[in-house]
Amino acid sequence: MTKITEKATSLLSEGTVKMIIGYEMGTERPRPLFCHTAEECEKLIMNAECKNNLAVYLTKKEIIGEEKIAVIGNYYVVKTVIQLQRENQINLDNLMVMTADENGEVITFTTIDEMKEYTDTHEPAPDPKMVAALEKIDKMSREERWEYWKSELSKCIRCYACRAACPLCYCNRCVTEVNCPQWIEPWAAPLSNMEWQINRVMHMSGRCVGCGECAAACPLDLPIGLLCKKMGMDIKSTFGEWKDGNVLSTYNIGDKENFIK
Amino acid sequence: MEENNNNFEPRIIAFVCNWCTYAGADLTGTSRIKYASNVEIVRFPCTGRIDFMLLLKAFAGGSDGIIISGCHPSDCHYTSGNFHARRRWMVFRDMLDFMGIDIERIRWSWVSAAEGAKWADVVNDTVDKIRKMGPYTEYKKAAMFLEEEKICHD
Amino acid sequence: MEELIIKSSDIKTWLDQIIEHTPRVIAPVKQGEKVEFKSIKQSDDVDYESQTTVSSVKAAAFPRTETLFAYEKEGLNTKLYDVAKDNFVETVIWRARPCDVIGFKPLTSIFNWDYKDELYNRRFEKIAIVTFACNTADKCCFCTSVGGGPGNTEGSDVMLTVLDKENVLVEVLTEKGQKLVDLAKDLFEKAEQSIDKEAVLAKIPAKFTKEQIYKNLAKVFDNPVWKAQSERCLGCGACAFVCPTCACFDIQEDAHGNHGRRVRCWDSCGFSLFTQHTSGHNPRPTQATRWRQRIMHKFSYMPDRLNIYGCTGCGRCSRACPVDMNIAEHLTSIAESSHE
Amino acid sequence: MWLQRNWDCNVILSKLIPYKVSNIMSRIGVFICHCGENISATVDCERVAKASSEMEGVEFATDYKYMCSDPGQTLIKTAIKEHHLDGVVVGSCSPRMHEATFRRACSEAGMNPYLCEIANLREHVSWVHEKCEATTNKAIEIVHGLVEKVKRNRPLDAIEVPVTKKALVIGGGIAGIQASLDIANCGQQVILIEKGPSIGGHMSQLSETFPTLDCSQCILTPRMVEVAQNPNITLYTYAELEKLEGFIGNFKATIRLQAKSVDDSKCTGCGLCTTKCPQNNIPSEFNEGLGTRTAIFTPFPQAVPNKPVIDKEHCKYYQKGKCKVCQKFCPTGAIEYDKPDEFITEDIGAVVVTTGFNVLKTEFFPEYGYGKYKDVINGLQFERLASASGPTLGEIRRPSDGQIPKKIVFIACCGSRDPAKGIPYCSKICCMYTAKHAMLYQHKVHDGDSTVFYMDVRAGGKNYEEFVRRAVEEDHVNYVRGRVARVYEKSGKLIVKGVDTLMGAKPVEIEADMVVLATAGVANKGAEELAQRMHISYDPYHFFTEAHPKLKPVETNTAGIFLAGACQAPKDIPETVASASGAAVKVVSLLSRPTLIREPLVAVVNRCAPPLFSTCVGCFMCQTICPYQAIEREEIKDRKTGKVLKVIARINPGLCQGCGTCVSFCRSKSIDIQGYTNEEMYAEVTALLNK
Repeated sequence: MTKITEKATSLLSEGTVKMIIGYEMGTERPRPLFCHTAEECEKLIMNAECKNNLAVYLTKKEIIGEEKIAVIGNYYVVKTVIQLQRENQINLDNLMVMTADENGEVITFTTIDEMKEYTDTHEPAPDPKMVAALEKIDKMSREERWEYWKSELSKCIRCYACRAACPLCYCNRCVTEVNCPQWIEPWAAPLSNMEWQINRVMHMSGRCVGCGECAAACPLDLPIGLLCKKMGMDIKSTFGEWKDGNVLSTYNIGDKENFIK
Repeated sequence: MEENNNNFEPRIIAFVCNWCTYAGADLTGTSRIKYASNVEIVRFPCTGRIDFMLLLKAFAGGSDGIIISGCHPSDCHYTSGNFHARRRWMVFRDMLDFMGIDIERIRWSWVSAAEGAKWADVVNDTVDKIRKMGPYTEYKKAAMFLEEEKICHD
Repeated sequence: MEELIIKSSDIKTWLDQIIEHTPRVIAPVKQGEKVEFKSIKQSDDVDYESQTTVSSVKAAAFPRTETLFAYEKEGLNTKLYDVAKDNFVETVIWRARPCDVIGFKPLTSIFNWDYKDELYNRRFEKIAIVTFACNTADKCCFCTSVGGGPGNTEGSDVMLTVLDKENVLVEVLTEKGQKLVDLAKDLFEKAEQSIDKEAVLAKIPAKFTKEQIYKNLAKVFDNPVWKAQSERCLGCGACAFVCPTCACFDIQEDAHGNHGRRVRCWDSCGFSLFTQHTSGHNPRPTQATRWRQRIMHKFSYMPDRLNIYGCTGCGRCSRACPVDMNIAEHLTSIAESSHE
Repeated sequence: MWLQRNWDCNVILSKLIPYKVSNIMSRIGVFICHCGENISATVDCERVAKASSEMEGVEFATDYKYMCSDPGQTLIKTAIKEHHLDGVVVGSCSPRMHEATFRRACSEAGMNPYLCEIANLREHVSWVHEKCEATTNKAIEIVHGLVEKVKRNRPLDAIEVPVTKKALVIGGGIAGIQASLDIANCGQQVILIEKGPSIGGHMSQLSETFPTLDCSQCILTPRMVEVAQNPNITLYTYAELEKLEGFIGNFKATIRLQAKSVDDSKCTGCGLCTTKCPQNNIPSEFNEGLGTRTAIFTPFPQAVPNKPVIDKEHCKYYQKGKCKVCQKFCPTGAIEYDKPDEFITEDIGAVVVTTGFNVLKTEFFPEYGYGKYKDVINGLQFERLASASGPTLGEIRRPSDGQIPKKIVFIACCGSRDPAKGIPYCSKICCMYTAKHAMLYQHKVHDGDSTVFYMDVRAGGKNYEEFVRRAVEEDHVNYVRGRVARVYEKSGKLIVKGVDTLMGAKPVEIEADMVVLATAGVANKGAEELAQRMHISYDPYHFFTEAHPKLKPVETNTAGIFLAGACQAPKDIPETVASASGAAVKVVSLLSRPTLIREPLVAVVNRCAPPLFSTCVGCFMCQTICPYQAIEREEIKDRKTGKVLKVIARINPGLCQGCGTCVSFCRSKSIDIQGYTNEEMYAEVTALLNK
């Protein structure tokens, strides 16, 4: 019995929590698992391939119910919980947050500060593929960038998997669903696809935890993760480290304004 | 509809706040300072109210350039609307630039209620610049997608 | 109709001919990691490696976004424009899979059920399909469980089966197919009488039968199985949008001052907004009910109303799902269940 | 044609359908004003009216020479009634000019005033462009944009807010006293709170006042008594504002009543305790450290209320636990040591902030030896020396040895107008009080010799310049234009080294007996925290900022909070009193209304049917964006069980000023702002581009 299973089994059988959200092995790769009984905990795993950001379920009332639950997630789940708590979306009294280290030892967090300390000290290295892709785009001329994004995003079928997989896209009504006025045309078309991504990224600015689930969820493998990544880098270089998670609702009198003439 | 580049007259939408730039543009009028007529002004209560999507809608609708102007820093009628707007534009500009949308076509400015002459300069400058850049067709073209329907997924 | 043999080395020449004589040829094209149907201009663009594309080929007849009509105001009068249906072009779909092609059957049924959808029909009648039988299959494939198979010719105009490194079996199934073959007659020769293509096809054991599912679904409408299965579902539309038989659409207005058009675009029953009423009431309030709708629609309502099943076993939804909602796995559990 | 080419549509279904939308959807009236010739000289107004009449939804369009004239307004009113208009666009001068006029006209014709929009065809078109077709086209496009906007405008009702008829005045200096009396004399209730044990402020410390040289206390103390006796004024001394919540007309103030250790109701103010207190060597704040006081004390004899308090920091009992001498001697048993601070909350309709200023203290001027040499003092200390109630009973004597200084130097602009010291502004009052000090000195020390070092003499004010001239000409004060570089002590004398710039920067050295520094007026300590507590803005020097430096000099950006006196910037007494009366009028006019009527141009969080209730998800990230703290949490509860179903944002319409920053920030577009809604602005922008 792995340590995760052990821990989960005891939590459930002792009645500490009603449900545990973790990972199990799926068809080709790990996928989310919801354990309601101790037996189901047998399937729990945790390894580097466990990518889904399980925090996406924490804002779904119909899934988590009213009672205490636990989540055994990866680094980004912990980081997302911090942000969700800032945004008043979760009740930490009813939520146990856990992760596991490379040896399978379960780490349980009891306070946000502990989570912050963990996320501050365990940040995964940036994906070299992504860095290379960004460098490639940086070298393009503006016209080339436009063509690149237009052709990439033209493929988008607007399935909104990027939105659904993002734990911070928890709005009851997404801006794409507003039709008075129709901010973003709801049909798949080059421009409306681009506008949708611009909106998505603007809404994530300063909040994004960088889990990359938007890109991973995309059935067409569109490079939308680059948009979030680039935005994150820009914000970091302009406003400093990810601290308060609300860059756009605060300001600094000394913000640079060299573009305002 | 085909624009002739030689005598191309850009269309520019100006998004301005009510208290500084709108009043500044009024002053341009009362001072009878002439400026290019290519610009049309939309009045907002504050620069903080200007939704970034409206800019994109202006481009999609056929605007070749955009002016955004409000109160100078610390002069905001609402204390901090322009500070929030400024920060929003910083992120937005970087995003647009990364996606290859031409941010050179967006002119950001602070024009106070006393700067009637500056308003005329801002408009004339922008019109000159956009006139040189030519019509912003690539964005408008992306808004037309029927050609895409003829093929399957590209 | 006729069984022919073509050398694999000649296939390119044939496709070149088809491209030359057809305004639009759609084929799988590799883009990055993924393969998608695209309109091609040269035969080299085709990808022959992949098992399937991410999206089905339904967009050829049912585009993700299409105009229904347009209008323009002149003074106080309004002009209405119809879509130029005569401009729909002859299309060849190249290297479709049997599970793609068979998807047009339920689609056609849906678009001709109570209303004959002219846009779909006019587009579909221009399409000829060259199918490649499957020599391999992946973990998500389950065509055999829903009445299809790796060599199923249903719906195809021509079916190609790679027999060995050199020879490819060509089954000419329709007149449209014959016309395509006629574009390069010299490349084909008559096949011997006894070619057993089954031998080279992928072996996909059936996990259940669609009839079993149909039978069991009648008993499980209020069963907790839906909640259990859908728990990890995120409610995106990926499964529906890549599905060869999903036909739900939304109708939208693209208004621009004095002119505009009405637009039809894909929609998905997985979205919570899909059934949301203006009053705020939603008859399918949870993801469980939406997931149930998806399965019920394909395996219960469609057989009831259209006498056809809404699943071809292509497994695209399972591959596209961000949280690995493997439909075959869920269907198997329904088939095996004895929810009395 | 264009559609055909771009959208691949080629069959015209029906050639032309006569289909006049305006009768079905909207009935907009467009009125184009010629403004005499101001507009019509460059814009073809007739063509604008004609083009407008063809716009979708426009029922009626016309042009007229002067729309704002009586017949012009009648034309609008008649058209509204005759054509049953449900929206009006007036193409005229700037809305800043006549929006109110035209909205009133519409309202008089029975239409909601907020269904009227102004197209600015004068300031933004005719006055800034040449006469040509493009100019008229621009006018048409602007009208079109507003027609599309006005179609989506919703009728709005002015917001009515109840008013609590009570004012809070913070600070009991002359500004607070004046404001309180003015408000109270208009029949409104006032709560006056003062941080110290007595009201009176800096003015009570002053000796004589410029330019009349009348005794400060003589004119002030009757006012102080008036405050104490006015039945409409509740005075709390030793009290501070702890918290201010709410909004105009409806504030809730929490006031901390610091324990005085003396029961006011029992104390008769006999003063016996102050004579018995063994701790009698505490530097007196009232005398700016030049005299002493006891631990139980009244700051000065005419204090209001004239009842002592115990300074706990210096009281032997509080510090060491032994003494209780005052309690022993108190004839009425008024001493109560164990009473804690008390908190009271008051409902308030308006607030006047009159927290005053201070002068820079010692450490700031090492070059002048302030703090090092006892005889280098500041202006306020000189006031105490010159005051009849002061430590020297009005005789000018050196703090060091009590000698009468024969040579005295006044240095103006100590800190003020000195960006290097961080104070670029002019403290305004120093020129006048320095002249007064020199004059007072000359009056009291007839054989004395006084010198004033100055940068400029700023004596703008009624009789001010004459006053300074008198000091120079009649009292022979020696004015030297130049800065002082150093002051140092040498054999019992203070050597003042400066230059006389009017004599070609000639070095000047004076052996003075005493040096008085006119140190800069600065904001009170704690001004910043107080401003934050009240959500009013302040400048880099922590002076509170007015809503408009000229036209709203006593208002703050937070409605219902007003400013008076030197908390805004250094001010002299007449100016302070004027601003206090000004603020009082603002308060009275606010409190005299039964309810407040506000423009309904405020932000609103949407509400919808359950189970959603609102599309707001309650992330509350908008809270930090609101400059007015107008965004509150609202709990939506189950009607039967009271269980909280959802927490959403609510915008307090009393606090919201309508900037709309939250509107464009809200990710789910759950906030909208009335009068500039998303739908309206979107329609206007897209309509400008789509003819």
